[in-house]
Amino acid sequence: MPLRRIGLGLAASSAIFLAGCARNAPQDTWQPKGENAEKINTLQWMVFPLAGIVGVAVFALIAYILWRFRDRGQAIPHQSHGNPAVEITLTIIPALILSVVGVFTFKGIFELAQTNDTQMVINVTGQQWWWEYDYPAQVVNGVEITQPIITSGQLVIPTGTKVLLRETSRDVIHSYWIPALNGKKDAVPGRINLLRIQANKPGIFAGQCTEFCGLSHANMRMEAVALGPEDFAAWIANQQRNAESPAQATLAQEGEAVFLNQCIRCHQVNGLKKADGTAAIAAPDENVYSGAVPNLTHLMSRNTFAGAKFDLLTADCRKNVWSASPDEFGSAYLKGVTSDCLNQTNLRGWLRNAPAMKPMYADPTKLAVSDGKYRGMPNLGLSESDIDKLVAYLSTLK
Amino acid sequence: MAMWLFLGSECLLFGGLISTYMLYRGRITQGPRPSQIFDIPFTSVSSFVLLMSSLTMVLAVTSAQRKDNVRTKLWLTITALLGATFVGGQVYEFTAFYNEGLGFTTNLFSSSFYTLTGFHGVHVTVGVIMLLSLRGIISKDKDTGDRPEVVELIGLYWHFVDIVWIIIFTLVYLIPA
Amino acid sequence: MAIIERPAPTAPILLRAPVTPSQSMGIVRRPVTSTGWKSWVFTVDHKKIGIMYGVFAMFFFIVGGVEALLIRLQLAAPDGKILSADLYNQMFTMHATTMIFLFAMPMAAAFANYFLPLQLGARDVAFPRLNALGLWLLVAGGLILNSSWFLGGAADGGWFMYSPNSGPVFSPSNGVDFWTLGVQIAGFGSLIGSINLIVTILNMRAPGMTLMKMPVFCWMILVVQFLLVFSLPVITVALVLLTFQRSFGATFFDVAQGADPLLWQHLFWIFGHPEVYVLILPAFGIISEVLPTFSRKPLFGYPFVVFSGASIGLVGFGVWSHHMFATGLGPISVAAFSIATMAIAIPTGVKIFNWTLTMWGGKIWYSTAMKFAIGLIVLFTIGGLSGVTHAVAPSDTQQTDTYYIVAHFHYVLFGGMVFGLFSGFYYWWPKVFGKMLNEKLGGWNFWLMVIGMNMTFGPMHILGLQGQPRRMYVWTEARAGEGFFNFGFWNRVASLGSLILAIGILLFLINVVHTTRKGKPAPLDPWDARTLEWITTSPPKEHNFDRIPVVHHLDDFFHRKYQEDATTGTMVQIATGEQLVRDEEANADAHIHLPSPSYWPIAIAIGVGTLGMGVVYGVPIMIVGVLIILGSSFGFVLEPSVADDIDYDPPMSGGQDTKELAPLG
Amino acid sequence: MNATATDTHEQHDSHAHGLSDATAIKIALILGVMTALEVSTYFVDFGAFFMPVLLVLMVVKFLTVVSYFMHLKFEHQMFKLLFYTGLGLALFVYFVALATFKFFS
Repeated sequence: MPLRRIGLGLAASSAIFLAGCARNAPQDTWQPKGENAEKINTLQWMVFPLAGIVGVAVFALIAYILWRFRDRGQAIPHQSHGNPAVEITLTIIPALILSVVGVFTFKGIFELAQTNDTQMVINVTGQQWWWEYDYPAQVVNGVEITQPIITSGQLVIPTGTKVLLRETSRDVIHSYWIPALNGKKDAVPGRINLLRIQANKPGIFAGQCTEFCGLSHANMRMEAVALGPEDFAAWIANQQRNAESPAQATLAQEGEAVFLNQCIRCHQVNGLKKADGTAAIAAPDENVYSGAVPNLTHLMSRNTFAGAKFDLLTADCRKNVWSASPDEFGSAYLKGVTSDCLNQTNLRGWLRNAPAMKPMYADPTKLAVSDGKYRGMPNLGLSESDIDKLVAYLSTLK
Repeated sequence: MAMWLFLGSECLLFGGLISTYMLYRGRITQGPRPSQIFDIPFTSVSSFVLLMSSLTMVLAVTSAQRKDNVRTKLWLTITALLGATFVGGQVYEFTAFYNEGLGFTTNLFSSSFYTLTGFHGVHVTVGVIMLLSLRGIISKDKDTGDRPEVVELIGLYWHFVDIVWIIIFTLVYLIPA
Repeated sequence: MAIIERPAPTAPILLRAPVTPSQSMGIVRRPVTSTGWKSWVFTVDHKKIGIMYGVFAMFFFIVGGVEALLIRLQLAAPDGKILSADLYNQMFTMHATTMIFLFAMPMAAAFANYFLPLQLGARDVAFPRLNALGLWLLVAGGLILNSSWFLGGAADGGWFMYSPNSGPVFSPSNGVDFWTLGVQIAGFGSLIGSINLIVTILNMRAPGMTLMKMPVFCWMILVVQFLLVFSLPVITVALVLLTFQRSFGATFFDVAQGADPLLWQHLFWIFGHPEVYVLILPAFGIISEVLPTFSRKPLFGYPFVVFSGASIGLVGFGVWSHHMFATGLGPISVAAFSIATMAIAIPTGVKIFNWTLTMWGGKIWYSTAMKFAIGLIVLFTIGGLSGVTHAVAPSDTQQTDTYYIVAHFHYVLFGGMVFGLFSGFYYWWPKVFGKMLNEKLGGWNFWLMVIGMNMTFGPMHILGLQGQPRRMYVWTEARAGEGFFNFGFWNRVASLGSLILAIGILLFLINVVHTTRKGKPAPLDPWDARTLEWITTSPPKEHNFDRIPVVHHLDDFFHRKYQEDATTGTMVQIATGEQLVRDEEANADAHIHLPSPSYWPIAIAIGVGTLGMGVVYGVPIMIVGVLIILGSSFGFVLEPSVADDIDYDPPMSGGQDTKELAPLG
Repeated sequence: MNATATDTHEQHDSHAHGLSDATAIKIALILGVMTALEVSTYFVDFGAFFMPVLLVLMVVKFLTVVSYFMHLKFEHQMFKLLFYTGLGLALFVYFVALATFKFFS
């Protein structure tokens, strides 16, 4: 029995250490890719081995006792009630260890809370069950953002830049977590919480909402994408562009009509005009409880949709992006979703019946509690030909 | 002993309600503000009534300790009446506030105000019921036995309700949001 | 009243009935049945109440266990299809709620009710009818909580029920209503029970038993009851706010009105963290009895164990915000709570060292109870150490809400609490039922539980550090990673482990059935035990002790059996436990009076349950509930209290210790 | 509170130096005056002293009722421990909780 215990203990602790070496684990907490996560990692590397060593020592002692003092027919032992000196020693030793840990923790907490040298600000808003990113007008590394950029699902940041996320929520509490860049911070409605991230090299980093936020909590994902300075400038330039109408007499143009008929009620596409030439403005606040839905102007510049749950890219194309080396990553990502890479199954399935793909409160018969508003995309009952047209239109939103 | 423990526990209950109120009292998006509706002279009178009921309760306890059934019953009745007056005042006050547009669901201030004072009111009401029941028991039963102690226990509860009001009166009514 | 006849009233009668002496409200006689279901439903005997707590808790242990198995089945493979998202959310909410409120707390209450008076050398608890009331309120709460499964869906907000996700819009079914009411009512039951137990411990110890000669189990129960008395009102406030919000339209968590969702979190965790110690300390108490018994040595450093228990309790009120490190409290709060959290590791460490050193120099008997106790030390240590890793707040922001936390608290609660309780089952089964649980089956039971438990929860450390978040009804290949540490393999291991664990627990149930049907009668002192509960028959007579023991030592029973040989310094047996019990029987007290059964506790509980259902189903039902409560409270108060001149309690210095003044708490 | 050995003993004590009716009335008068003083803050401007005066009066009234009317002052240590633990914990946890909401700044 004792040997087994030690074995287990060792296995567990070594397993914990080895966790740092996992391959292609997108949410591994031991593979920091930026300054903040590295600071946390340093603390982890202090406290985990320490805990492991203490654990092994305690288990070794227990194992020895269990073997040494088993009943071998010895007499009933002396009824000793303890030894204060031993007690006090055994109180002070852990207290000392912990106070050392405490000092480093203290330092770490305040270092990680530092925001005064921030170089870029992004507003991050959670709602059931996706993230919206809003880039206020500012100058980042010499690149000017002239009008606010609104995007969703994938957060794009420049490398080597201290980015401050100002988090809040439009409905329940969510939590923003990109393990490679920093620990998590809750997005609390009515509050603005600050989280600083920084990425050393270009790449894509996975994350997931980590505060239970209702029905589709498991389907609320996100990614952070870090681009080098030039690629980031290119991305900014593209995002500030309005969408252009598709060419006349194409399937995509018919798709635009379907979009204006259906999707515009909630989804905004910047630059989209109604048939009479006036700007088409979405009114998500009238139809959706949280009052916001993803802006689709540059849908195909992102490679996931619906809370980053579904890929817009086919498996092969996705792999090309995710496994690109830091040098090649920027160009791979900026390609966006090309027609040969578009994951038709996901996008069509979603347009056909969204609630079947992702659980949402989007049943039109059960809206009484939420002021008659949806909490997710309902089944629009589109015909297959409408779906064909819409896919063609959406593919133009680069 | 059980009563003291219970009261210790009640400290955390009212502490929570008072904290909720303190946190939320200024958060008014619609409806009247406290300063517009509080009638301090009126509430002062009912606070005074409740304070004096503590005195009559003490007198009931000492009478009971002297095994003076007549006085005990008298003071218990008066205490219960004073308590009922207080509750009546509170009902009047709630009605007045409601008529001035401060419903339970109006805003955070109103929800936490009614919950806090309502909880206190329920405590007073329970106290009144206990006092009257005790008075009834004394009338029907001649044996005095450990009656002083029962009176004293209910007295402890009664005083506790009073001290909670001392805090509520100051923090809720006198110190403006 | 079974064995002992009601005493002839002797003066002075205290609080005598105002009506006829044998009836309350002029209509109902006190029940006197001593057999059949009535003897259980109306009982005020702490032992019967304890057993009922145990049966209730065991039932819900199985319910919660089945919920856990469904969860593991769902997560065994990516994109599980066994449960829908909605059902999964209900499942994990109810798994936690059931295990905490309907298994762990009642099971601890079962042990406390049954053994506290026996270890203290008392004939019953201080307020026997309140004791019954506590039990029935808990049953009412449990029924309301679980009735939601059949009435439109259970609560789906997690056991932490964070606002605003628990609000009427985001959780439209009645599940959360049933949840708040059920927890509230069960909470009232616990509050009443804890006041009762504190008074019992402080007032009803056998002559000579000073607080520092009291068994550690009693000490830990005392600390737990204090934690409950002072933390339950806080959750009461939170639940009241939520109920008012959901049922009466209050605005407490309405962010549009300016409400702060963190208010709920503070109130919840001010309760919730002491609650963690409420769950674990009874198990600490149990193994602090088991380890000395089977090491044949007193507990090492008794005062240190006691004071560390008390300080865990006290500091436990100052660390609640470590559940909220990621909520944006600001660095100062985070730092303060981080340090306080590390501080609480110190007394916990002291306990582990003391248990370990209790075995040092002992003569260890590897009974099943002892194996579970050792299992607790080892598994709890793993859980404790992983706890230290997230006392480091920055590190916690990577780990919180991942499976690493799930692993941590299951090592603490399953490896700690459940193993402690099982240790208690095997240790005290002969005391309660007079039959020995089969040791061979017990061995299988233990090893399967150890293997199953480590296979289930061990891999969760890895899963969490690999970034698998909690409370997700599916996990996905896209985030699973590759190689040795990918989610797939370890999730399968965990699910397989949960099956092994379930088989282990099934073996316990089989053992119980087997023992009940074919078990051999237990000797009076099967373990050569140390404390007072063994100085009476097994199962104990209704009045517990024939003669109230007079205590001279810590572990008095042991010292009545053994004396130190002055020359050799070894312990020499001078009497067997059997002889001591027979000796007590021969010198039984005359005129032992016990409290009579009562209808009113269960009647009040029914009233409270009705009131609770009324909150969901409308005011008329509430009124019925209030009327039942009022009526039965009067019945309760006015009941002819046979119990008042009792001597079922050993006065510390003479006098009437334990009359009930029920309506006053 | 049930008659424990200790508190039957204490009760004799509290009879001895407990509260006579006259003292009780005097204390009630003092409490009444303090209440009047509190209410007067509503009519008279106390300036900077407003808050401290009210808070001090509140605490004094609270302790007076607890110590004398509830005669905790004359009770057994254990009772004081039970009640003041509850009170102290309540103050501690709620002050800290409100502090995290930046209530005091």
